[in-house]
Amino acid sequence: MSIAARIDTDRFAAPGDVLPAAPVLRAEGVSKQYGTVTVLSDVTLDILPGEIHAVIGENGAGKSTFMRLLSGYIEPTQGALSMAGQRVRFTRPDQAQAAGIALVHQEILLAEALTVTDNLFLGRELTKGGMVDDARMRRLAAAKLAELGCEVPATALVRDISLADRQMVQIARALLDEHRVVIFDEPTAVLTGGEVERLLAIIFELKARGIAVLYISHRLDEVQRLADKVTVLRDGKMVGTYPGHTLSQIDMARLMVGRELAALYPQKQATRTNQPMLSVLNAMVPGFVRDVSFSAHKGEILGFAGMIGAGRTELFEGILGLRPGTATVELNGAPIRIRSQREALDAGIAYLTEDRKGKGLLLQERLGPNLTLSALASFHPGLVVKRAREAEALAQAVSTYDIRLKSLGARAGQLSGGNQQKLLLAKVLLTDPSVVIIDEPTRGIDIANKAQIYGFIQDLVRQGKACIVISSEMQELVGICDRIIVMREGRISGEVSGETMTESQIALLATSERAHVAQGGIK
Amino acid sequence: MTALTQSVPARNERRYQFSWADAGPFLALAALLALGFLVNPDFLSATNLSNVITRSAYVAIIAVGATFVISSGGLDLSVGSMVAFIAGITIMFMNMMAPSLGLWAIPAGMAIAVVTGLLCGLANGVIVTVGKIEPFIATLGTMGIFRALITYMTNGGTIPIDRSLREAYRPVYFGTLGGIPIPILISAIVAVLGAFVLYKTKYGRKCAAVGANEDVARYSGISVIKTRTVAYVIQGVCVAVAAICYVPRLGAATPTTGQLWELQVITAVVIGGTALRGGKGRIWGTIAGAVILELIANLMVLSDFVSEYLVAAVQGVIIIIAMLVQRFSK
Amino acid sequence: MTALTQSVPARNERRYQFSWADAGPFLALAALLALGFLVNPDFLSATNLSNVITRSAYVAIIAVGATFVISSGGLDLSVGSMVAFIAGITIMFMNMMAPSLGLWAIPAGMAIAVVTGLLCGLANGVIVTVGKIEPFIATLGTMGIFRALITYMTNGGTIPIDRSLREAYRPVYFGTLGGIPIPILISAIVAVLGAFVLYKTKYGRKCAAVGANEDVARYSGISVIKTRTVAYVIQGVCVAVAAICYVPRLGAATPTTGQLWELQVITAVVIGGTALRGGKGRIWGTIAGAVILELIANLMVLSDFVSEYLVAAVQGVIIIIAMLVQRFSK
Amino acid sequence: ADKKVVAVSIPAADHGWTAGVVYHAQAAAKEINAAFPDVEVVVKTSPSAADQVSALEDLSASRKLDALVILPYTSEELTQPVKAIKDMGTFITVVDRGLTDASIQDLYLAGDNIAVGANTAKFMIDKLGGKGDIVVLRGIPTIIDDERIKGFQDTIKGTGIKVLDIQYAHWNSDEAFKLMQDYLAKYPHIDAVWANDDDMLLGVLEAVKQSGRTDIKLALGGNGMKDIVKKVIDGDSVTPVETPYPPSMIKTAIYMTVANLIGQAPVRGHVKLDAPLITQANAKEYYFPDSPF
Ligand SMILES: Nc1ncnc2c1ncn2[C@@H]1O[C@H](COP(=O)(O)OP(=O)(O)OP(=O)(O)O)[C@@H](O)[C@H]1O
Ligand SMILES: Nc1ncnc2c1ncn2[C@@H]1O[C@H](COP(=O)(O)OP(=O)(O)OP(=O)(O)O)[C@@H](O)[C@H]1O
Ligand SMILES: [Mg+2]
Ligand SMILES: [Mg+2]
Repeated sequence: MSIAARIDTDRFAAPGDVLPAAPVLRAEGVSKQYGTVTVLSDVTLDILPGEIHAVIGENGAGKSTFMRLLSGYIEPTQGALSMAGQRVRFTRPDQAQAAGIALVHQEILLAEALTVTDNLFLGRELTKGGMVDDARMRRLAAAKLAELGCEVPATALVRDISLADRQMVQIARALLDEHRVVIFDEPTAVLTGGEVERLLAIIFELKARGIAVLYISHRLDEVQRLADKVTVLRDGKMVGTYPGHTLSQIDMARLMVGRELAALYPQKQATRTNQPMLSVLNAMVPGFVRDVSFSAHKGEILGFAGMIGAGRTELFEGILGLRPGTATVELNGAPIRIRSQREALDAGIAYLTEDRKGKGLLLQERLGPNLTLSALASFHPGLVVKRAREAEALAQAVSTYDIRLKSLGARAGQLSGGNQQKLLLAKVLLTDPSVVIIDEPTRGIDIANKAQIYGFIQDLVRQGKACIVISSEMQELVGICDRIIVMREGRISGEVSGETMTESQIALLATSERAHVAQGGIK
Repeated sequence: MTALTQSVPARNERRYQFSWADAGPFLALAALLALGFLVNPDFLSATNLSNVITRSAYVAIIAVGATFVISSGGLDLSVGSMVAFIAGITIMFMNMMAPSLGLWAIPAGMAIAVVTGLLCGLANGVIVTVGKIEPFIATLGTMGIFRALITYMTNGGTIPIDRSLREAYRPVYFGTLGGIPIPILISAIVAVLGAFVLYKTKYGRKCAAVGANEDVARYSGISVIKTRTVAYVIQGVCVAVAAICYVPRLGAATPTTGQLWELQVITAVVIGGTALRGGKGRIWGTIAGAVILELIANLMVLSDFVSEYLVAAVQGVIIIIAMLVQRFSK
Repeated sequence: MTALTQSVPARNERRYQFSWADAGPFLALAALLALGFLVNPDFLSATNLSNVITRSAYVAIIAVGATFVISSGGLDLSVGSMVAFIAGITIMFMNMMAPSLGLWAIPAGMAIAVVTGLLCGLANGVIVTVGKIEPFIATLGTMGIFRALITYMTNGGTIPIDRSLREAYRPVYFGTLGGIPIPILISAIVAVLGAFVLYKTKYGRKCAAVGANEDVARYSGISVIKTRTVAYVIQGVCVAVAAICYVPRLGAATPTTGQLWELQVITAVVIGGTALRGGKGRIWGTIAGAVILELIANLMVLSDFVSEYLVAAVQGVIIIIAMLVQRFSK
Repeated sequence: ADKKVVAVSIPAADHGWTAGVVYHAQAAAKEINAAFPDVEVVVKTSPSAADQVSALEDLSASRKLDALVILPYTSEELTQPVKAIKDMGTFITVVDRGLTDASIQDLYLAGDNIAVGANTAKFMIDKLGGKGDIVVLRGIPTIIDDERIKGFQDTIKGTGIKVLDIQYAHWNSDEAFKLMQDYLAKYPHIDAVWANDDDMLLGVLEAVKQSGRTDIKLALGGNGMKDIVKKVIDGDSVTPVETPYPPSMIKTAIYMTVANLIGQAPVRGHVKLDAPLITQANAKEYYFPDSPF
């Protein structure tokens, strides 16, 4: 690809053109440095009441850093914030909250050992006569969650609920109080259809009430639907602020990346064979999955679709020995027993988790050890860890997967979300598996990198591997898969391929009982 | 963006209602009582049970405080020495005041005990939170300090309570109210108060939050330093209350008073179902844990199976089995 | 892709080189040596230093094992009693074999010590990992068990080593090789091996991963159970090595042998910069920590300022100060 | 010239009796340092056998010792280290527990733990008329405890005295209190109790008092704690006698050593302190109200 500087910014209004008088929040020339590394430099932004302001940029562009600056989690090294013309300085997030700024984090920040209600009201419990009023808090929590369409019980422990539900709890937490500015940092990355729609509706409602909304997303269609203004960041610097509705998705992508983009989905390749590679019979995962059988073929990209809670993650965790479950598994026709992830990896089946922070990477550890953790046995034959080889592999992975980082000595937790995902992909592929199962491959990944990842997946099947993709983005599945299995309430409700592989057909299978019956004809 | 407009029904409601983890310690307690009865029917006699529960009162009272410290993500190894130190200070003060105040020296001494406990707890809390020292090490340090201070105060011997106060003070351990031994009443009051604070007040929530995830707590505007320090102060006050009940029992403080109680206290808390890594504390489980420990020791004496040399081994085995039962009853 | 070529200069390599956190324990050590010299110039005499470092060898050797256990996210309170138990078994075995094997009873006993240590460690490991019991409680239980077993074996008294073996075995503690006392050599070898395993081998990686985040380890195909159990086994073997050096020093095992060493060991590990919550171990810091503890005790004996009763208090204060210095030197 | 250095190595004050030892050792050091300008007495306490060995190394590494007075934790463990000091030409005084190699000690001054047990047993046999059910509380598993129990058990062998139960209470009054409560719950009839140390006896007496039981005719201890000696003086019927094991023996030993050192009198050999019964008649001799013990 060429580095093209051909972005016709002149089509758009110059930044700062359309400013009415009273921004509710203003950042002026803010920068953030970590040691010698500059993550954000000289960003100036006005946020008006009743305005939805989207901030977009590639992975690692500095969006989350900027949002954390605005809401008091970190302090700028230069520049200043003001609210309604008054200089403000936040040294702690609760000060920003008191001033009316709430942030929904990109990563989940909840206390897992506590209940949903406890988390919602943490630090601002309601009391009655000196006692915490649990009943009332539970009621309010349940009401707020219902409003967001989240059906998780208010008394559940956060540790027991799914990632998506946790995200909804975070959103509910931010919306519980009346705020003047609400910042959403990739709120929809772990959500699917229903929740996304409801969230967008709620954002419009906030706007109608005169609340300012800052919105970050890699899903440019959402940005397009929502944003009054779009600010683009690239490499920590402002590219500009543009009126939202005039930008097409392609324009946004170009501004973010700074060059022309190829098509999002690659041309489908005819690598699929009829030779089953991984066959699973009668998979059972107590409480989640009943009686699921399927097989993935050599050279095939097999999709797994379904709504949140359909049990896709649990299915594969059960098959791979990561949670209790039973299944008869055959690899290349030979029966194998998998009781742990180790045995799965040794057999050549790799699983890439959807929860990269909790289960994927050691956030406090450097990149090299993270990269080789799954592949210790094959990567370091013998007893000793070979650091030189590891460094080499890291350099290789950084260039192959285009992992953006400021230093090779960084810790995994310092990478931006998207780059963590790429590191995780590199880590799993280092084991050289023949079957690759990727759970939510592009969660939180920017549009350019998505295309890259689709490319990587295609490379895998071209090498004769089988690839299973679990995704909550139906578009993505339709875009890259040869065949898609749809799950609903722990069972397979149907399968689509070729002609029938449309989003509406998948949606039908994923939601409706009748579709299950009707789908016999499709097969 | 594709829209799926329907969300899955919440089918997991029932999971959150009855928890074996909560019931675990009480089941273990019941099992132990049954076992005890089989071994020696006297075990369930009113006198024996009342003795044992009264004895467990100290550890129970201290363990209520420890439940706060542990659920806030801390640990306190100094409680045993702190009992001795506070008992020493209290007795010295009472003895000093007895000539002028007469029996009023007793309540005055109790007040001094509470103040001392509060200050000791504060010291622990500040070293751990402001000094940012691993609680294990910080309180190991203060454990040595308190122990040395009581040794110094007693010249290595005993500080007995003044004879003039002894009889008046005795009922605090040996007395009963409505047939119930006073230490049991006091520990019940401490437990109810503890449960109230931990479960019903804002502070209790903060405590659990700080223990569950410091970052989340900080981001929620909770002062980790303040919350955890207060937990240590509560611990200190509980230790003081235990010391107040303790003094009349033998009427003296010695350098061996309270030795190794810290281990018993922590064991009681953990047997009670509170996780050592912090998060949520279980006051009632803690109380059950304290009684369980004392019952095991009692059972060792009442049964004739075990060589005197092996008592500690059997106790160790029973504790491990109790924990296993609790784990696998889930 | 755009940013790639310019964004990855390997310019941060130097970060690996110096870290205040790593240097902390060594700075504390240096400060203590200077302080000691001021208090009593004899402190830095070759004999004194060699004595002190030799003495710190046991705790250092055990603490190397503890560094594995702690960095894998565990804890072992049983090491002190385990020393006594292993020393007891070893002496009994040597005494039994002495008539038939002569001096060969000594190496045979050493082999038995190592096997016993391995099994004790395995027991701890299995209870903690397979039994899923909080390490604090599990090893508190086995601590009682080992202590009771040695009491039983000695009938509450002492097991002295056979006179015929005594002189031949003595050099293992009192001998020197090239001027360096043998225990120092042994602990150096243990430390080098430990550092090699923890920093350079795959197992070391796994250990750190399991301690840092169990889930990530599990999802990366690492067996949490196996890794943590092996850490306890390493701990057991280290305890055995320490027991082997210990026996010739005092020539006997008693029920009080090794009492409270567990606390010293954990303190050494933590002073050395290893976090108790697991993730990363620092072997060399641990060694420095063990020496620091022994130096503090030595300083107490050499200085005449402190009342006998207050020695423990001053030690506690110095440990807390050492931790503070380490914290705030960052 | 140089001061003569006398090092005193004793256990740390971890219960009543050792506290008494520390008290008397310090008193002796203070008196001697004041009285003899050319003698320096240095007292060091150690909390365990291993620490005591360390302390010996430290004391001898930093200066030349003219004499060492030591109350060893255990015989076996301290024999070699004391020998090493002897080999440097130091005068060795051993108190209480002899070393396994008797040739090391120049002066040996000891109480008699076997006699403590035996004398108590004799009194009990007499008083109970040769038969009865008793319970025993023992201390921390060490030599001292072992010897006392052995002396006791050997003496009652063949009589009608039956030991119902024997358990450790770690020379700790709290543990003794609990253990006695449990004994009382377990045995409906107990004629006598023996706690082999007075700290424990205090706990025993409280438990008996609380139970209100009258079957316990005797509750005896040992060591000569002032509170118990006071009871004997006052003619207590349950505790009419006491067995001394005076911690002041350390003071005697220090004085004898210093006397030897400054040439007043050459003192060598063995001095064995007896463990006579303290009765109301002679109790005043054993009563030191100012001692911590
Ligand atoms: N504590 C830190 N120390 C050093 N560098 C950091 C730190 N935190 C973040 N960075 C770096 O700052 C850059 C911007 O990160 P940020 O999380 O703001 O990106 P982002 O735009 O939100 O990306 P994504 O879309 O992937 O979430 C990244 O290169 C990241 O590695
Ligand atoms: N530990 C748990 N205890 C109780 N319920 C749980 C637990 N983990 C998950 N659940 C519930 O199980 C259901 C299935 O989980 P999950 O959302 O991971 O399925 P999925 O099909 O993989 O969906 P997705 O991958 O889109 O998130 C959800 O309703 C979730 O709330
Ligand atoms: Mg981000
Ligand atoms: Mg999932």
